[in-house]
Amino acid sequence: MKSLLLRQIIEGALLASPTPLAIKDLEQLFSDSERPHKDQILATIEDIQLDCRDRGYELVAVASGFRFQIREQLAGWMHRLWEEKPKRYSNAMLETLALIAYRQPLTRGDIELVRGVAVSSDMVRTLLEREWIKIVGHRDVPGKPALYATTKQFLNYFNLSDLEQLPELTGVTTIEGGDHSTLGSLESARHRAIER
Amino acid sequence: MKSLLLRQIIEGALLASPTPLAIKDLEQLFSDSERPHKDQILATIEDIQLDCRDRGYELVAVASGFRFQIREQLAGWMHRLWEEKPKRYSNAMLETLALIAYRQPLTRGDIELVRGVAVSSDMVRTLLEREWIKIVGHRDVPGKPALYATTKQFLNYFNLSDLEQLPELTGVTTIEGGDHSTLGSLESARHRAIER
Amino acid sequence: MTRITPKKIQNNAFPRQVEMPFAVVQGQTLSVVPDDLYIPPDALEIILEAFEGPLDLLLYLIRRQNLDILDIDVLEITRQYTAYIGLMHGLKLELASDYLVMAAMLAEIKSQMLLPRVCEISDEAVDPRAELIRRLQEYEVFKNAAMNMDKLTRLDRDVFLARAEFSGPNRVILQPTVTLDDIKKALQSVYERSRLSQHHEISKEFISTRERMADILKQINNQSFVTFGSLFDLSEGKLGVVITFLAMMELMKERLVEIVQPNSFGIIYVRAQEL
Repeated sequence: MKSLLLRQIIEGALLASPTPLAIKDLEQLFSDSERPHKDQILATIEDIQLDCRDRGYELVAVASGFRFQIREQLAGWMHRLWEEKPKRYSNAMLETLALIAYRQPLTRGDIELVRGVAVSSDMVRTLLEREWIKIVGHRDVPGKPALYATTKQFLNYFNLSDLEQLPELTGVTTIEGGDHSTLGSLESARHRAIER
Repeated sequence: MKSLLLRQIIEGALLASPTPLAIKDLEQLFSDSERPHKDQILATIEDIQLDCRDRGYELVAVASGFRFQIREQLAGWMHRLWEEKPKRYSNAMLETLALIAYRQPLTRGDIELVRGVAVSSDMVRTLLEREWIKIVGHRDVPGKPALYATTKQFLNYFNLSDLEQLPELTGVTTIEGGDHSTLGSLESARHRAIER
Repeated sequence: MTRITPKKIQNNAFPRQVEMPFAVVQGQTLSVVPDDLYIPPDALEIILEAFEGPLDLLLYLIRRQNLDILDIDVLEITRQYTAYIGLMHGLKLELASDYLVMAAMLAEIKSQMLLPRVCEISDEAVDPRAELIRRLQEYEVFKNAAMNMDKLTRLDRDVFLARAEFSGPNRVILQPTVTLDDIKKALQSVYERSRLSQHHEISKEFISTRERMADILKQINNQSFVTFGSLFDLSEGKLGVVITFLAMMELMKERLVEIVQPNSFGIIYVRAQEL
C-alpha cells in the first residue's frame, strides 16, 4: 500500500473514531492482504505527529490508544464553543479518586480509614458510572466488600497513558528522623487494612 | 492576532465542535479586542482547505457552516471501525434516555437532579449522534441550558406512532398511601429545578 | 452518613441560654467564642465551608499556626479543635459523628499525656500521639495528591477530542439494540432511587436522626433493658419507623447502645453500652 494512502486511512480513522484506537484496532482496518506491518503503522503515526507540529491539534497516546485532541493552549478559545462551564469536582471526589488511583485495589472502608470520613454511595456510583473506577474483586472478609481500581477510561480522561505517569505523592516527611518513612508506614497501614 | 494562532483556533474549534460552525459562530470564539475580520476568517479557512489536500480529511461547507469530514474515498476502510459487535448501553445511558422520553423536554440538569448523579457529555452526545434525541430549545435561565426531547427516529426505532404509546409504568407505587406519587415528586423536583 | 452541611441549619431545639450575640452569621447569632481561641479573620467563613472531615480540620488548625505535624502540641490542638466543634455546635450545624469520634480520640491522647507513666517496662516508649500523627501525614499526602490530580490535563476542560464527520457511503454503524422494556425498567429504577432519596430528604426536614438518637438514649438510660419494638412509635408512620431504625443503627455504630437477642426469633432488647 502506498504510504500516502496508509497515512490517510490512519488519519481518517483516528478522526472518525469516538474512542482512542490502539495499534491492533488500526490493524483491523485493513484486509489481510493489504495489512501493513505494526512498525509501519507506528512510523506513520510518528509522521502524522510531526506534521501536526504547527496545527491546532495533536496526536497523542493515552491508555487505550492514540487520539487526536485540541492543543491545551487553545482551551480558552474552545470553551466559548459551549455554554456550560466544565464541571469542577469536589475535593471529596478528588481525594477519593486519588486514593483509588494510588492505592488500588482498595475498598470503601480503606478510603474512609485514610480520609477520616464516610464515603458517600453517590460518589462511588458517580465514579463507577463515569467508568473511571471499576470493581475488580471482593476482599475475603465478612461482608465481602468490593475492591475498586481505576480504569483505562480514567487514564484517557486525564491524558495519561499509564498509572506511572501520575504525579509523585508529596508531603512525605520522615517520622522520628529515622528509617521509618511515611511511605513505609502508609504501606503497613495498607497491609493492616488488607489483612483485616 | 498572529495568523498562525488564528488558524490553530479555527482548526481546533472546527474539530472540537460536534456540529458545523458558521462564520458567525467562529467570530464568537474571539473576544471583542482580538476578533478578526470576516474576510480574515474566510481566508484562513481557505488556507486550511489547501493544507488538507493530501490528508485523510477535508474541510467542507455544508448548509449550517463548515466542518471537517473524512474523505469519501476512504469509506471502505472507515466502515470497519464500526464493524465490531456493538456494546450494550449502560444503565446510566438507558435511564437518561428513559427520562428524556417520559419527561421531555428537559435539561441535563433536570436529569441529574432526578438521577442524583452527573450525566456525562459522552452520554448525551451518543444519544444525539444516534438521532434519538435532539435539542428543542433552551431554558430561559442563566447558562441557557439546552432542552432535550426525543425525535421521530426514536419513535420509528421503537415502532411507536407517538409518545402516548410508550408503555405505562407499572409498580410505580404511591408513597405514604397518598396523593403523593413518585411521578408527582419528580414533577415537583423538576419544577424546583425550573424555578431555580 | 451526614456531613456538615452548613446551608441546612437545623431547627431542632437544643435548649440554649440566651446570651448577647456578638456576631450574626448567615442569619444565625453567635454568642460565645473563647477569647483566647486563635481565630483567623476568615475563620468563620471557613467553618461554614464544610471541611473534608476531622483530619482536614485538624490539618487546617496545625497549618494555620505553622506547626509541624511531627511536633504538635496535643493539648493546644485539642483545645482548638473542641472550640471549633463547639462553635459549629453553636451554629447548630449538624455535626457528623466522624468529628465527634476525633474529639474523643484527642481527649484520650490528652489524658494519656497528662497521666504519669506508671511503669516504663516496654522499651518502646510509645508516644500516644504517634497514631494521630501517622493519620494526619497520610491524609495530607492524599490531600496533596487530590490537588495535583485536579491540575492534570483533563479532557473537556484542558483538551478536547478532535473529531471529523464520516458520512461516506457504506457507513455501517452497528448500534446497540434497545427495547422498550429496557427503557421502562430503566425509568422504574430511577423512580425507585428517587423515592428512596426523597425519604431521605423528608427525614432531614422533619425528624432529625440525631434528635431521635438522643430520644432513644434518654429512654434506655432510665432502664436497664428496653425491648426493641417499644422504641418505635407506629403512629409516626413509615417515615418515623425508618428514622428510629436509622437512629438505632447510628447509635450502634457509635457504640452507644448494644442490641441483644437471647434466642433466635426471640425478643430483641436494647441497652446502653456499658463503658
